[in-house]
Amino acid sequence: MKPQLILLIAFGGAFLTYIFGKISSKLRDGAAVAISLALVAIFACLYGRPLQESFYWGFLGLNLSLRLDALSWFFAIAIVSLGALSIIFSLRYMRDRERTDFYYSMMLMVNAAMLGIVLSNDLISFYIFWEMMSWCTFLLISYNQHRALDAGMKYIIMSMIGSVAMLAGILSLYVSFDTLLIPQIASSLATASPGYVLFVLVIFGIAFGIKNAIMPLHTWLPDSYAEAPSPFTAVLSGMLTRMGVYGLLLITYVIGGMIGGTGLGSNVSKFNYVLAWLGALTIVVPTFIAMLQNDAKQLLAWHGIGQGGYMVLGIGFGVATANSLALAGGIFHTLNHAIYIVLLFMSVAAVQYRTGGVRDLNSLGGLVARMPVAFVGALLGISGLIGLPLTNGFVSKWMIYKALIIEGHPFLAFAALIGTWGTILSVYKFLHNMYLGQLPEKYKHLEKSPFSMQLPIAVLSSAVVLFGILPGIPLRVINKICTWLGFSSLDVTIWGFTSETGTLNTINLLAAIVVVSAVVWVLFHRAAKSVVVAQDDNYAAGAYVPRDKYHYTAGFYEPLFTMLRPYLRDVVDEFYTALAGAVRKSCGAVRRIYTGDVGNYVTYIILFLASLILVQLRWRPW
Amino acid sequence: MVGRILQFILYPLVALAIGVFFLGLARKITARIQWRYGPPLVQPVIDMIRLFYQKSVSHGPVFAVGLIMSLAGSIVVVLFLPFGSICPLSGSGGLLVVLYVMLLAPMGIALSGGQGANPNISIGISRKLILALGYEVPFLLVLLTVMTHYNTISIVQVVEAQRDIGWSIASLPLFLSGVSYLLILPAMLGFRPFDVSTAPQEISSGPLVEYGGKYLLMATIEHALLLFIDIALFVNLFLGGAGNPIIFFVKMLIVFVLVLFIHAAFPRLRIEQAIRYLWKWPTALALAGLIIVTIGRS
Amino acid sequence: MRKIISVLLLSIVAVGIYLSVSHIPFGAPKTKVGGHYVEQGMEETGAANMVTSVVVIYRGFDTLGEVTVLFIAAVGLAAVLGIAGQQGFPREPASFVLRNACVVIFPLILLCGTYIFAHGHLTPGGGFQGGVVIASAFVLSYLGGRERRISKRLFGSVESLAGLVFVTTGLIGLAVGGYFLSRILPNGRPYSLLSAGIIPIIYIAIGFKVGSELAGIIDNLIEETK
Amino acid sequence: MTFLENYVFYVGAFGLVLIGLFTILVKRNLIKAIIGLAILDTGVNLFLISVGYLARGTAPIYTRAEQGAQPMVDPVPQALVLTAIVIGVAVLALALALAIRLYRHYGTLDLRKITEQRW
Amino acid sequence: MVNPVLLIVVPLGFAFLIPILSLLSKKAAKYIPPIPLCFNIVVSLLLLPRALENPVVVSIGGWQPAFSINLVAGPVGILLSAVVAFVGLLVSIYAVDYIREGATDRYHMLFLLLLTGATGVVLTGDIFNLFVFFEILCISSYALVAYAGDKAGIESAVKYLIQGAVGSSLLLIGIGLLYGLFGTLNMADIAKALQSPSSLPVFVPMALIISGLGVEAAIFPLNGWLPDAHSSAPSPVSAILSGIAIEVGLYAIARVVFTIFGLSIDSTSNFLMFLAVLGILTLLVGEMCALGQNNIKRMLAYSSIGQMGLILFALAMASSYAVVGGLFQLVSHTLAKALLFLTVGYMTYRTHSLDVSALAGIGKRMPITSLAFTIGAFSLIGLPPFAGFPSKLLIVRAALATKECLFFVLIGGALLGTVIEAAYFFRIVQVLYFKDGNTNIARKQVPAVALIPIVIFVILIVGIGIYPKFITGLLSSAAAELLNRVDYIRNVLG
Repeated sequence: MKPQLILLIAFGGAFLTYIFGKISSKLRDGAAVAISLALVAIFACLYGRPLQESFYWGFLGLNLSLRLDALSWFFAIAIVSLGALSIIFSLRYMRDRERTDFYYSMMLMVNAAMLGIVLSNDLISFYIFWEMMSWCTFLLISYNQHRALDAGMKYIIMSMIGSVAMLAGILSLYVSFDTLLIPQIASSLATASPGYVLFVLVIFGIAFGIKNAIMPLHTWLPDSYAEAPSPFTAVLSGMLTRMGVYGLLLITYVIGGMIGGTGLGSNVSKFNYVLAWLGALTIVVPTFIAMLQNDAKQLLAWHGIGQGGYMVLGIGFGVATANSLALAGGIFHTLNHAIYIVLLFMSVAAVQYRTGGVRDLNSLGGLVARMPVAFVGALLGISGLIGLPLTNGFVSKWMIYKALIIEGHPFLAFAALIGTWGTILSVYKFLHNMYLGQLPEKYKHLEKSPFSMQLPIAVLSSAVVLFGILPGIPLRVINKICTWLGFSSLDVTIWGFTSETGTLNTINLLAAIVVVSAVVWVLFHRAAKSVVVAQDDNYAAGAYVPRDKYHYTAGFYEPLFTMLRPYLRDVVDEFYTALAGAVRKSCGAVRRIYTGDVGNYVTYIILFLASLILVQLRWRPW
Repeated sequence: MVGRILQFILYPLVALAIGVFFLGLARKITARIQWRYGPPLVQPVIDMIRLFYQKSVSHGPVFAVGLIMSLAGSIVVVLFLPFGSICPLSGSGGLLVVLYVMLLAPMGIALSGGQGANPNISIGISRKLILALGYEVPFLLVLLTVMTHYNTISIVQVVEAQRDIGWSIASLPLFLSGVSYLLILPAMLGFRPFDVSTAPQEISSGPLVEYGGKYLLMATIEHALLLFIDIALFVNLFLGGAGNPIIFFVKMLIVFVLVLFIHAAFPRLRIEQAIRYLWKWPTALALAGLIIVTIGRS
Repeated sequence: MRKIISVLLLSIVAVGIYLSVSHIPFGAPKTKVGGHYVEQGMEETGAANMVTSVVVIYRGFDTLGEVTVLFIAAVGLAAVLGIAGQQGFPREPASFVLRNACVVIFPLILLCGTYIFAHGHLTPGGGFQGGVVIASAFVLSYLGGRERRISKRLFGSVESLAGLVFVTTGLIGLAVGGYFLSRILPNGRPYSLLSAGIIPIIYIAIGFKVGSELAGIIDNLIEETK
Repeated sequence: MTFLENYVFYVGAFGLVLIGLFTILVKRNLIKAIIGLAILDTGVNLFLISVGYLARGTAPIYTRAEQGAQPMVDPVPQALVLTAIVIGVAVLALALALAIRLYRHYGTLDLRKITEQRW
Repeated sequence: MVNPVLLIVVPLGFAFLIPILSLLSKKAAKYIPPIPLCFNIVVSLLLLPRALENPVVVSIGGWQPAFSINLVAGPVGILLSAVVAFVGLLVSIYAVDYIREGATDRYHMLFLLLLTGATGVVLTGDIFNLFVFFEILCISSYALVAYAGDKAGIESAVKYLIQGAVGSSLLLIGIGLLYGLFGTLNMADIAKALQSPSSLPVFVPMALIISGLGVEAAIFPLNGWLPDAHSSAPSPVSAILSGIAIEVGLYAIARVVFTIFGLSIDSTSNFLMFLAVLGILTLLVGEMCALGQNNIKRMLAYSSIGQMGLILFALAMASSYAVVGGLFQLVSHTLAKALLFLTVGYMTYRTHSLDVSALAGIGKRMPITSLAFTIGAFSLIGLPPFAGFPSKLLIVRAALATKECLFFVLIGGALLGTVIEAAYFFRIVQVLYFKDGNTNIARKQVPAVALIPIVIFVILIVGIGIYPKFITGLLSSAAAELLNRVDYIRNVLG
């Protein structure tokens, strides 16, 4: 299987789907699912088989080449799996919407572009796929119209800023080293001056930081997540945003020579410390802002930013201190985050689908009775998000915390941990307001979510638990990635780690929890029977509770907000908005040059001529 | 092997016994401080047995699952804590795991309560979670101080280290942390002045309002275990743990009585007041400790 | 304000130009190309009027462009003014003397114009000059109160045909001599009317073209301002 | 004074050029601006002719009469000027036609008021 | 016998032929322009192999190079004339249906003459001849801008005309000065005689010529006419003006600067630096004006200013990479901008409004047109896999390769401009597809005749974007020719 063939399937599939869509919608759905599943199968078969190939005969004299190694396989399998699941999820979700052909082909296109990104072996094809991903994403975000348009604009402008920075960085590397093949750059960069290395790091840091929504560059994310069609939000949050992480890992690889060899260049280390601190900032602030949100997708979106912080923290810190545990934690968290955030967005989407697009937390409630599968998905999702033991999020967070503590950076650890508590508060609100509490009258007769939605939710739910119990499965691959990046190998077992300063054993934990739960359950079962009563038949201390609706869920954390609200403004976003306003205003001012009076225009011409002559006459600079 | 299994079975029971004893003790001592006679020490046990056989009302599966999750979580946490020399789950992740497993209890109660669909529960849970956020800030700082100071995440290793160099609380940074821990302990245990989330007169005991029979029983057990956990953690981290369970128990008792004095002496705080308090002095102390430790390390 | 700025800017430009122009000595022989034409032109082209030989032969391509520019102006003017077809329009008749004088003079001017462009290679003058003179005849006739308008069709065709003649002559040159506008006809005897190769042909074509175009332009403007 | 003697043509030519430019810059009436263009053109043409001038030269036309010692002036600028004149005419014709149309649309030829197309 | 002169003469002949033919049939005129343009494409392609080896130099009339006008059909000339013919062909096919009102035969004549002028400019080797062809180009565009006869068109044409006339007078003065100084009009001959461009007597004509040509090439302070003219003209004319006319002006500047005045990056004169700064200034001004513009054609016009700035910047860097990039950008801009104007032509025709907001929802009514617009816009922004990407890539790379701080700053400005450009183009794409708009507009596709050129443009943009090698070979020899002054002189003068 050649890598270019995979890309051909992926991109060709996208086009084909569009064409099929013109013929019949059934055919299109089938094709979309088949192609995405075929990609999953292909990558599953390719496990552990490294590939490398030049696939293009020279793009402006640059050889474009592809490769498949541990890192790219890891990301690729996640991309195709999540892509396939969200396509399956879309089958019902997108039915009866308009422009579905466009939607499906763009979904496949985005997946293909992401595959391209992780498979590319040189920076220029990386950039090409990166840009394709950006504009496809833009189109998909804008799909929902209305408010989505502003979200899309915000996304694309920031994304463009990132990509022009990246373009400058890439070409600067090319000019310096006369190659764009990543391995060759990696070997060349070891000899570069520290200042140049820092420049490269910063410029790529900006590009990937925007994509990964690191704190001062995050403002595009909440609106985009919230406004994009939900199955795409899943892809966007799960993998697309995390292409930033992939990028950071790529930089890590490129500077890997310095890590393994003579020790870290001080600039590299400093940069990564900054990155780690930014990651910590990214964990804390958005998590607290998330508590303020009343829109389910906005809330999750802010968590998307916050969780990105963990990855950046892990990777940045891991590189800064050459600590493979933190690095592996960061990488692992990427995968875990992808799984549970997709799960969460899907459960929101399932609710949206049945309630007709409602995602305002204050108007939902009690849906556990109507949509149990979605509830279980959401429950496991938030467990993963919090990092409750036996879910996947726990393991990766544990790795990062441990590395931070053992390396002696308790403040970073504190930021990460306090982020977790913020997470608990906000995701509980999410779960409670959506699935628990009282079921509003109008939702009394909702149907269960359809099978094509339950299936992805079930798959992802089991993945959350599976990786929580047996973290060794992905960790082996991640360990391979770490060694490929030039880090020392970890002592990974199927159930966790062993180490001097603290071991993790998920099997013990599992055993303990299962046994204990069983005991408790038996105890519970042996006790006197209980009577199931109607939900609203409850004790209100004599107060009158209106039967039809009482949304006591509105303003869930009001006491906290009255304290915190002044501090939880998104200052950065306000700043950017002001900046955009200023740019707009100055553009308007510049336009006034064109006064419409031809006399002025002729004056400009003569002025130009006269100033040319005058300058040459007076200073003779030319 | 048999010993280990015995540990697994007996230790939680012991912990439960201590917890229940503390519950009774709390009511007794509080009453005495307030010039009342108070219920007998075994009153909680009697209540629990009664609850076991009492009929109850359920609001759906999650109502039960949440509680089971909560209780199981608490028991597992107990297994992580060294009790004297007993520590069944010593090598399974250390303090970091404890931190997270401790989350199961409030999460479970919250889940179960959420299913209850009673406004009082919602208000109670909201307060409980906010309060948790309040005390977690100093609590995390304290734990981080300890872990950084001893450069380990294993509680057993912390205890062992103290055996060599003396109690943690004797050294300056950890003294600050210890004091901070003590200051937030009532909040962690849900004792007055931090019992606004379960205020019986105001919101009908908040999350517990819909519980009856076995549900209330489990909530009670969970609370009892919480008493054990939080105090045992303090003893382990700051008072050098103990070589044998008896001494350990004595240490716990002393700490608990200290907490009770605070409990009995202060009126209930509003939630904002509570948070403001928690984020002021305990946090400042814990932060100071952490800074000192970090500086000392580097 | 505007005036002051203009004066300021223009004086800078003036200074600049002065500095450049002062390196171009006035009235001194300096142009190698021009010198070459003056010395060799007679032999090479067979035309007595060097300007003509430069205009038509050496820089014939410019002339083609020039003719095109005029053509564009005529077409563009019509397009801009949006004149669809011709229609007669009543005019106040001129006085008897004026009208009849025009009738008499009109053919004479035409003849003069024809003379000028036909002798372009021998005497001062040429296609453009002759064409303008011809156009002036039409102006005169309009001024003289002529009611009839020129035929747009006819004039348009003349324009086109004349242009085509120029192009075709050049292309024949290309086919025969290998160069566009190469001398396909012999130079002939100097100073005679039928000499100087293709110059007379082209100049006649230009004469017709310029005459008809300018007449057309004037006609259009008259119609527009009526 | 020698400059003026030597360069009087240039001075005149560029004088016209500058006057033309000044007119375009300053005058607000479209017709005046077009007049400015015409003056500008004239100036440029005059300059081109002056470039080709040869002291005491004659027209570059051979005649059957014997050529004296008089040199001929450069024929090239004359050819250029011929072209330039025609181009100038074309531009002027078009400009006037446009002015007519513009007046119909706006009812004015004041360039300050004809600023609908701007920004 | 394939001769470059045919490229100019044949379209001219056909233009002259149109009045006669339209006597026979009123409809004949609109089918005429494609014929000579097809012919031109064929001739260009036939000339290409020879031109790649050595520029084809032919003289008019068969005289020595310096003594007559000669055409130099080097790779640049052939490339540009092919582009002119090709784009002209597609636009003329488009115009068959689009131009319905008024005296259509005049439109087609003027159109053909405009292209002739453009071809002449790129092929000629004589500076006065360049002026003449420039005038052909300009005067026919004045007339074409005013063709529709509406208020906006006439007003713009008047302004365009006045500025253009001033510009060409300046150009003519410059040419006169050069003739006075060097006694010749042949570019190679002047170049041979010219030593240093920075001495004032030579600098002044250069300033004059650059100012004069700059008006046509829309360099920043000289481009007051452009937004008006390009937005008011009929759409096919806008396409040609934006896609060809200003590019040709820029080519002329490059030719003058590189060949005649011999500026190069290593010469003592750093006038090129100034041009580079000017380019970026043009770019930023153009893009900034386009942002927040509500008239879509005006927005496209401002975007053309921006793109011209980028090309000027690239050319002014004068390294071979940079010039390749500049020429590439020129080609891709031509394709994309022509495409955009063509698509916008029918969109605005259907909506009866030039307002961006009026285009809302047109993606549903005219799907193919909207898709084509989107692709054109993406190409202009420089997104892969469209033609604008490799060109932008080359330019950025060339700028970074200079290793000069000034160019780093400038390319930063250029990239900033790209972001602004992205902002407004993406906004339009959103309006097209994702805004609910007027449902009264008929769901009617563009007529097939007009769709053909649109589709061909799209195919080319994507094709070149994916396989830039298609033209890079030609571009690099074109760049070499443009930069190598000595070879040029030798080739022309023998």
